[in-house]
Amino acid sequence: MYSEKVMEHFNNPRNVGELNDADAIGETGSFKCGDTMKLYIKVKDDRIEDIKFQTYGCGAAIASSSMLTEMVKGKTIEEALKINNQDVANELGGLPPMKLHCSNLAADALQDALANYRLKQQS
Amino acid sequence: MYSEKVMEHFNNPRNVGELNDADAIGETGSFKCGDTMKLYIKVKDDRIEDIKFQTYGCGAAIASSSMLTEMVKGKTIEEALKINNQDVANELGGLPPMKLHCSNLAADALQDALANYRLKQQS
Amino acid sequence: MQSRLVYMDHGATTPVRPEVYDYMKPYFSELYGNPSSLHAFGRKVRQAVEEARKKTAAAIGANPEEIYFTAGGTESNNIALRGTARKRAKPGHVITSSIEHHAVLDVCHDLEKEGHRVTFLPVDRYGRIDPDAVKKAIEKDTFIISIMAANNEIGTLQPIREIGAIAREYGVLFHTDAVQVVGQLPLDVNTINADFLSLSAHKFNGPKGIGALFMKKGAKIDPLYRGGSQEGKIRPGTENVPGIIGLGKALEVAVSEISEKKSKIETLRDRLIEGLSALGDVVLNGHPVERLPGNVNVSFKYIEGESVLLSFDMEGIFASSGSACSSGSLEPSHVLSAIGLDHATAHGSVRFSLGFGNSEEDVDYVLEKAPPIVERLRSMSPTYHAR
Amino acid sequence: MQSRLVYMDHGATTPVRPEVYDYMKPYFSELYGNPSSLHAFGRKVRQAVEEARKKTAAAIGANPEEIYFTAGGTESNNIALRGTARKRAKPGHVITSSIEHHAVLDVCHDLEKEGHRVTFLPVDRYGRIDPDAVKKAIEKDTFIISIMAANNEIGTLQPIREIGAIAREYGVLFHTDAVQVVGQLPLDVNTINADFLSLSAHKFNGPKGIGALFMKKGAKIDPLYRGGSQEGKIRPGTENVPGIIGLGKALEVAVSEISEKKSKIETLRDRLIEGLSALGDVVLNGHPVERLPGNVNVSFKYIEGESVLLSFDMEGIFASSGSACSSGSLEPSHVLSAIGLDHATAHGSVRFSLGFGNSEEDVDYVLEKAPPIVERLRSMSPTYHAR
Ligand SMILES: Cc1ncc(COP(=O)(O)O)c(C=O)c1O
Ligand SMILES: Cc1ncc(COP(=O)(O)O)c(C=O)c1O
Repeated sequence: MYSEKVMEHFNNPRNVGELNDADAIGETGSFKCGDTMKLYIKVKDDRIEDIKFQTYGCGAAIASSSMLTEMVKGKTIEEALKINNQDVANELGGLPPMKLHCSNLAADALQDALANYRLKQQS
Repeated sequence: MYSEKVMEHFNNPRNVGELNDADAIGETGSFKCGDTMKLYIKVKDDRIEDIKFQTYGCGAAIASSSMLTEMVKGKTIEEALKINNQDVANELGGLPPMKLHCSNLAADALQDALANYRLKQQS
Repeated sequence: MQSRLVYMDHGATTPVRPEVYDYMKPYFSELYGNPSSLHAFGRKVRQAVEEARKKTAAAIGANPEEIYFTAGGTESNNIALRGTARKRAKPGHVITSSIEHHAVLDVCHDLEKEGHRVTFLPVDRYGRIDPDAVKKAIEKDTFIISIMAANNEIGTLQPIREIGAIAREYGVLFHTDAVQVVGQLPLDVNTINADFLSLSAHKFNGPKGIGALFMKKGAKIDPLYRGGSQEGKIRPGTENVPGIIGLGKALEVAVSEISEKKSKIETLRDRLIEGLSALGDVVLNGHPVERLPGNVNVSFKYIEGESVLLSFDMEGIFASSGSACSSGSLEPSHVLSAIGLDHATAHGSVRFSLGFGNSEEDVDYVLEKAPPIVERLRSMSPTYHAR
Repeated sequence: MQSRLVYMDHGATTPVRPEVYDYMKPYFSELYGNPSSLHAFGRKVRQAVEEARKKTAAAIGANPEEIYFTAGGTESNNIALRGTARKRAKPGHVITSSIEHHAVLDVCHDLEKEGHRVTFLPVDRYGRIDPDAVKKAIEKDTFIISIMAANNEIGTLQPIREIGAIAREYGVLFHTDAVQVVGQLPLDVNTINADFLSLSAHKFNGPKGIGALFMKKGAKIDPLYRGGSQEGKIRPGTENVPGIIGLGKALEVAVSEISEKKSKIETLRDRLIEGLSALGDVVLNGHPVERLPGNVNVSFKYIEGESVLLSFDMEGIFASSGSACSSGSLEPSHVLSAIGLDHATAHGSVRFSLGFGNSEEDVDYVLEKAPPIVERLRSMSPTYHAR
């Protein structure tokens, strides 16, 4: 069902955990399947220096979360803003059609974190 | 499907053929299954001295015909009149329900032959 | 007592071929997972099921997504016909023939009870349907034409290519009950323009209790059964995995040998027809040329089919009288009536259906045993003497 | 990598037992005759089929004439419900529960569309139906009550004896989907006063794709499929002979060992429940006592079922999340919702279903692998940290 890459990320997820000194936190939940995700980012010089996640969800949700953190780490905010769920799914070598929405979770949490970061900067 | 006795009579039918000097002939046909039977009897001193049959029909029809001739041979007319299809089926060790009507054929032909014999006597 | 056992009832059912059986075997007690299960064990079985679907599709020129596994030819026919009827907002018109298998005919009778109108087209004395008659029968609300690819009793092949073309021209769905043809003759759903096609594994040396319905992409039905989401909800219920695997393999094997087998079986068939005809007062039922490779249906005049069968049976020769399904009935078969046989001739009909495993020796054995059998029964028959 | 393979998904399907398989084997390629055929070869197969029918009947206290072979539990349920509905002159009322298998539930939804009214009875937090509620739900035109003998997801046994008595008292037909119970627990159609009972071979170590419907003498339905006269026309089509033979044998074997197996499996079940509960924040779903011998359904709080399954899968442990049939769905199962579980708890549910072949070592292996799996997933979970 899942690609090897999905299973690899599910088994050895990168960047799991919390960042106590996060610059912003993103949160999102899928009402449909109950999955929820929390994303912590640390930004330095407009670059995402560190990133961590916590996810409650299925294999696809956990793997997408892990994949996203890998994709985002070291990117500028501008670059990160361009990442969408399709990119995450593609990086994972595809997801089963009915699991595609699980990769939304990760992309949405990122956008939420970035929005929160901006708000904080502006205030 | 058929009892051993039915198969035995089907394979080695008794009294097959015609009687050139028959005292009466009985004929019957089932409209339903197309079976037809012709029964020849030779009567002496009110007793059925000889009997022969010809049958077009299924295994049950042929076996019933054969069985009937065996049952009837040597009987008085009065005794023969009492033989019905259930007796024939019983003697054969039973017939499959949907084949029961095939034993009618033999009993009916007998009744027809006996009736014809009487008519001939009266005329 | 019997010097030989000769099975000539392949139209009723066939043995599972050894290589097919070996292929199915692991799916009973080793690879027994449920293909709907998420775990690795279930996923492995799912893969095998999809592999079988591909094989089945390839054999008839379809896409794998167009194949739905069912429990047999009867179920496939029922789903195609009733499923399209149920999909309609109001009753409509169906065209079929008077010599279809009961699994089409009786569904049509049932549809009539539910308010649909059905035209049962007649056939000529060889059992052929006239494509022009199909065209003429089409009405405004005709929603499906169901014509079998070949008749199971008399073996007559139908002009399904022409009928499929007419169906397309008029925008009517076309279903063909190809149970007797799949695996025996080349068949492509595109060539015949089928929207639905029924097949059954046990007729081509696969297992009993498994079949398939081809349903063209875009075709829509309202399924009869409800339950799990297996087979696209067209046919819910835990998949008959070994059956599916067996069907796929059997069809692959059958199709790979089709031309070789066809000519071998046709040769045997013609030899048998010739030999039986030589007995005198034996008529061939069905079309002399447009017939299934393995089908020999003859009427022995003046004697009755069951007696003939029983007599052959005693010699170890297994044939059938009409279709196995209707053996419970006393009436002569609807097919033999439809081709205009009189009662007596119809009652004297016997079907020898040849298949994989039959040899020249088998045919010779039948031809050796036939004359005394026929002679003996005729000698007992009042109609023979009165002829 | 995996030190062991542990199959704990017997609720989804089971392996065919070796002795059952051996018993079926000759019917593929040797005794392959069509049981409807007149010849000796077909008659021999007919005999075997009737033998299997007797075995099946004996196992549930029925008469052989009351057993109709089908393609599985789904078909049996569909025939019983739709068949009785079709028999009626006008729409009526049906009583069922909200936790039935989809093969009952979805038929009922379909019947609603056709004008029938259906009461879906609620269940308590253990998944039990209240017999009094059944009684109260009966209306003048209630024609059938369909309540499952045990639920496939949470294993809760239903008071079908009481419900059967109520059905009889009010002169309403009673159907029970006993797919999860037949072969696992003693069951007699007379004791429970069933008019219809569904069973499926692959749930009791028989083959997939074969089941049976018990239909009490005198009960009448209008069959869904039309075709040949097999199975009293209730279920036409060439019989799945090896399947039927396998079903009969599997049921005979299962019933002969029922008490022995029951206590063995219950012991394993309770050991597993206890061990998993000890992990903390693990809740047992379903009834603590009135449950299937092999069913363990637990919710691991703060983590999601599929992740748990995948993790067990990697250790060679095969379990399921909800029913295999609904694995395609994202919604938590209708059963878990019906017993009142909140979304998150429902999503964390995993079913381990034990069966023939599971050992104490298997349970110990699961209990050894469970703690690190649960711990790892919880460590990733935001809801666990926020608790
Ligand atoms: C032409 C035709 N259609 C349908 C069927 C029914 O197939 P099954 O018995 O596999 O349901 C048969 C065989 O019995 C057949 O010959
Ligand atoms: C309670 C219940 N009813 C019906 C079914 C359907 O049985 P089958 O998959 O054999 O059609 C199942 C199993 O899937 C079940 O557990």
